[in-house]
Amino acid sequence: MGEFRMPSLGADMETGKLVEWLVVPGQRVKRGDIVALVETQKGLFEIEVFEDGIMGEPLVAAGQTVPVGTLLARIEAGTAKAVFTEVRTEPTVEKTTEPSPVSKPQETIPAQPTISSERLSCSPSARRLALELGVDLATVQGTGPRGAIQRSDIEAAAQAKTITSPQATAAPAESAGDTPETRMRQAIAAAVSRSNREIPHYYLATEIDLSHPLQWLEEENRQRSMRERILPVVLLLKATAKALRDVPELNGFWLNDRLQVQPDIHVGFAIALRTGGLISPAIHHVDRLSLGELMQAMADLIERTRSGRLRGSEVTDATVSVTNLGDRGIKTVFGIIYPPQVALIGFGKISERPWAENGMLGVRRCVTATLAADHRATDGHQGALFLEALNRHLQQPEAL
Amino acid sequence: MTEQELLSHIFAELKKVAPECDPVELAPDENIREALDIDSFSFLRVLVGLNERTGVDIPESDYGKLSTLAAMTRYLMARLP
Amino acid sequence: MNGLNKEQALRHLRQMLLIRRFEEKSAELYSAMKIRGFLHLYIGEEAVAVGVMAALTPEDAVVATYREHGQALARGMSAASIMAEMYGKVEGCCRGRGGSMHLFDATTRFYGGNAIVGGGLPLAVGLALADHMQGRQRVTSCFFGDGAVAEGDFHESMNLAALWKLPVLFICENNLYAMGTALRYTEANQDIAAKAAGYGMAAAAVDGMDVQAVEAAARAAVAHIQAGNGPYLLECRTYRFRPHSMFDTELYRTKEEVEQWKQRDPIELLAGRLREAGLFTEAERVALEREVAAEVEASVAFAEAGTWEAVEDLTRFVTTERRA
Amino acid sequence: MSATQTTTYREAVKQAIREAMHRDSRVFLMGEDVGHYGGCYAVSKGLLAEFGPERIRDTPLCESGFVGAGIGAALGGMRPIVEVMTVNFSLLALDQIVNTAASLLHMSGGQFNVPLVIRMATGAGKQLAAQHAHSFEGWYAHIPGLRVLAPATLEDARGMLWTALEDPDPVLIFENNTLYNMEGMLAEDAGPVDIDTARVRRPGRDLTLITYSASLFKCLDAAKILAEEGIEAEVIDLRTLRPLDDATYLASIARTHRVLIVDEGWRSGSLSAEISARIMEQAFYDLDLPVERLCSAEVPMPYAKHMEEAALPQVDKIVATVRRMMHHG
Repeated sequence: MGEFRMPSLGADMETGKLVEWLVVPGQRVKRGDIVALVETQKGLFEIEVFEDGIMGEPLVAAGQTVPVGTLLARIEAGTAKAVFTEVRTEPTVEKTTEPSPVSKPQETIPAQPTISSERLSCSPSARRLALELGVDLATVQGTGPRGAIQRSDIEAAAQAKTITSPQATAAPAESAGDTPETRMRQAIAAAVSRSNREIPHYYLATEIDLSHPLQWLEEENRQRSMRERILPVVLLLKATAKALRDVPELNGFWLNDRLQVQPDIHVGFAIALRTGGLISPAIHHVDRLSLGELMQAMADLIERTRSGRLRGSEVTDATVSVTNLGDRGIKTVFGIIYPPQVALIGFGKISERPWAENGMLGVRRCVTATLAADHRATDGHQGALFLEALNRHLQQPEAL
Repeated sequence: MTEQELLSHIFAELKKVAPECDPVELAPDENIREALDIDSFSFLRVLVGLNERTGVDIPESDYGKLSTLAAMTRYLMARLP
Repeated sequence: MNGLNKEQALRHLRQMLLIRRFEEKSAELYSAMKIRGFLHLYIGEEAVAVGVMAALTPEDAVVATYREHGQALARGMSAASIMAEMYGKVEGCCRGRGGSMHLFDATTRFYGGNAIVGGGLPLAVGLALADHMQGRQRVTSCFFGDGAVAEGDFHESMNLAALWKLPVLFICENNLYAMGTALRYTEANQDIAAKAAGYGMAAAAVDGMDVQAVEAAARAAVAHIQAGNGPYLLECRTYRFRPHSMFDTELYRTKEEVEQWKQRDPIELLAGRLREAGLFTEAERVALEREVAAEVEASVAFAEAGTWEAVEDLTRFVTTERRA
Repeated sequence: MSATQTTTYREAVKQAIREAMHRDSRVFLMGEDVGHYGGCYAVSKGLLAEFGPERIRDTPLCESGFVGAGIGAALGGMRPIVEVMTVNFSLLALDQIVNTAASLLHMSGGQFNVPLVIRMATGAGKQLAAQHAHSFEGWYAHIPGLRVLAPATLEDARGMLWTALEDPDPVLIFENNTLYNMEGMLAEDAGPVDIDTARVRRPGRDLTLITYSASLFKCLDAAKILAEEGIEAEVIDLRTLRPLDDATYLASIARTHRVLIVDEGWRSGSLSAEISARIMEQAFYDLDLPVERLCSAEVPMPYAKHMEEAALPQVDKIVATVRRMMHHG
């Protein structure tokens, strides 16, 4: 067993602040890997390990300043299984974390979901639910405290399974060797196939002049600190929610051969995962959030989605979906509705375009908004009313 | 703060939003967002993180001036408190 | 003592003898492990319970201590139900839930069997308060030892009863020892009857070995109470011939002292008095002993034949069953 | 719907006493300063004039004596309401409550039940420090033979007393002293309520808050704040601390899968510990998170206001704990 200690990087270095852990307990490391960032009076250093093994639990939390030579973590020579028991114990260092003047206190890195064939960390309720829904726990990634599998994880896994099941005979059986990415791809494939097969889509598109709202936003952002600034997509999302209030038929589910309009507006926002695939977690009650709150909610959601810490309600609650591909330079989105929802709103890139108005030609910043809607639930007329309302709300950004 | 120190701050922030990438391999004039596939939310997070690490306030209208490593370093070095 | 009523005196003698023989048998059964828990014997103090009970009517109430076999028998509870209780049998007066220290009987208004020293006194005050508020002419008698006099409950209860002029007859059985500590080591003022004055309460001290004296004093006290004068403290100076409980080596008193008190055995005192008056023959004594022995043996047979309560009933009698 | 009127918790308790005194001549109120003084918390103010000194009975300062007398009076056929000024003082009567009132029925083999009601003020929040402000109701809830009630609402303050008086066994009613001034609407014909069941005071799907007495209102306030963040907390008012109505909170946990117990008592060996254990025993497979508890800090109650506030469960602590649980950060 090796020991990873606060290194002495110079004769005059007495202490170092552990700014950030770059590895998680249970992770395999090899000689020369960078495992932590340490700040000294000379600046920030990347710290490497000098042996191969498996990272033990952190004995010093990010944010703590400790003397040179302090044991920061053990490096186990054994198998991951042996370490797993150890990382399951609660780190006791959290309480002593002191705020750093340079960087905000880092969260103690939670042990990432570690899957062990010996003992899964799984809540009792999730364990029972998995049994009821026929979900194999070994295939589920936990998002709970210390990587524990929770009900939401089982629900998400079961949903993917349900979507797959109608074509279970045709689809290749899930093999144990599949990566989570493969399984997600399979789930997405099943969902969109079903959507395309069952939902008679109709599409409407419109160009919206964003000059005024963006001007207003720039003015607004000037008064906000960097952390509080709002991105244009937040305006689009809030306006969408308000327009859905005007045309509620697009906010609902097609179930049992009828439209069930939902009273609350929970917008599923498509988030691409860096490892591939996407998740559309719900932002709850978008119509009731202020722009600032919505910005915070989205930032929080994106971060948690990418770190795999979504809540169950967020995975299952969306009543309508929004896809924004503007970041990638796309002009127009033609979306696939996520069943049982009945509409998907797409936004492309915001760009300067020639714009004719009152017989004059000018250059305006525009976005193409599209609506993909389920023809069983609504007709083009309602869809058109929705896009009109969307434009109207965007032109009154101060009221958003 | 030396340029090297600033760079390590930038790398740390980029690694937070793109953990699977190695920002050290970025060319100085490569478009960061395109090279690392960073969306507007994540990019804003990088800028906020750099603001907190360096104390440099970056107005929204300047966001476009930080699109490459070289531009970013230049912009921040010039404004370090 | 003049005016000796033979019938009444023989009844006292029989009761005292029953208590004596019953408890002797209990000690034997305790050693044979038929009876367990704590067993506190009353032997030597029989005249107190018998004398006081003679002054009470069936409507009156009795509150006693953990040394209460004497009061229970004198009050008229059956020896069989008490023995069965000490055996832990369901036929016992409390279904085997109480044991030696907790004898209760609703039909004779016998309210325990209270094994917290002093704990029975407030209870007696409350029983008397209920009578007072409901306009009933009843007396609540409350037995306690000299040890209880040091407890706060003694003073609180004396004060409450006197303050509200409640019909309580407080009977202190002063046997000179609070368990194993002599009164002179526990009380600043060892004249217990005198303590009543502090509460403006009437009191008397009486020879607790003389059943006739106790009865006379108790009758006077009850008359005082029934006349609406409020409570009364009767100190009965007595002595326990046996150890405090079965597991007591009696380091705190001398054999000589015990022998001295045994010279004044309440049973022999009354029997001798009857013999001297020509009212009691040796043949009668033998007959009486035989009768009492038969009753004790019957109680043992009853207890032996008794049944154990079903364990399924364990949690009964924690709350009243007629609710819900 | 019947007509309602504005009233206070204090007035609701008083009206409950009045009604009981009128309905049953065996009922009387006894305790320190209940008569001429009008009650330490003014609950019995005016009752002496209405019912006289026999039935509104001032006692000397002798908790063991008058609680024991209450037991005796109950045995003697009365229906006493004994008021103990605060729960801390009830410790002077602990012997009578535990060794006699709670035990008599059992040790007499079912012969002598004790139909006694003991009311007492409990809880902190008025800077009454370490000998007047503790929450010992959880202790009493440990004792077989007692029924322990904690009315939080006006309906319960008004309605629990009569039902308690009809109970053949001893009932302890704990009135949190911070509630006496609480004002609200109460039906004019409000009457007896059950003393067996817990109530869902606010429905919610995400998490169950189990609480009682004054902490109920802190939980309801917290739930309101959490709702604005999209977290719907279900709030359970235990009402009866012994015997516990397990079914109500277990049903809630079966829906929410998460639970936080808020208890003004100390944590170690507490009522909250008992409830947590019961959840483990009976609802383990419903849980999606470990059961959490928010209790008073383990110090005798300090006098200084900021310290007292820090010692008690508060709305912000409840909100923060729930947030942490929901976001498992």
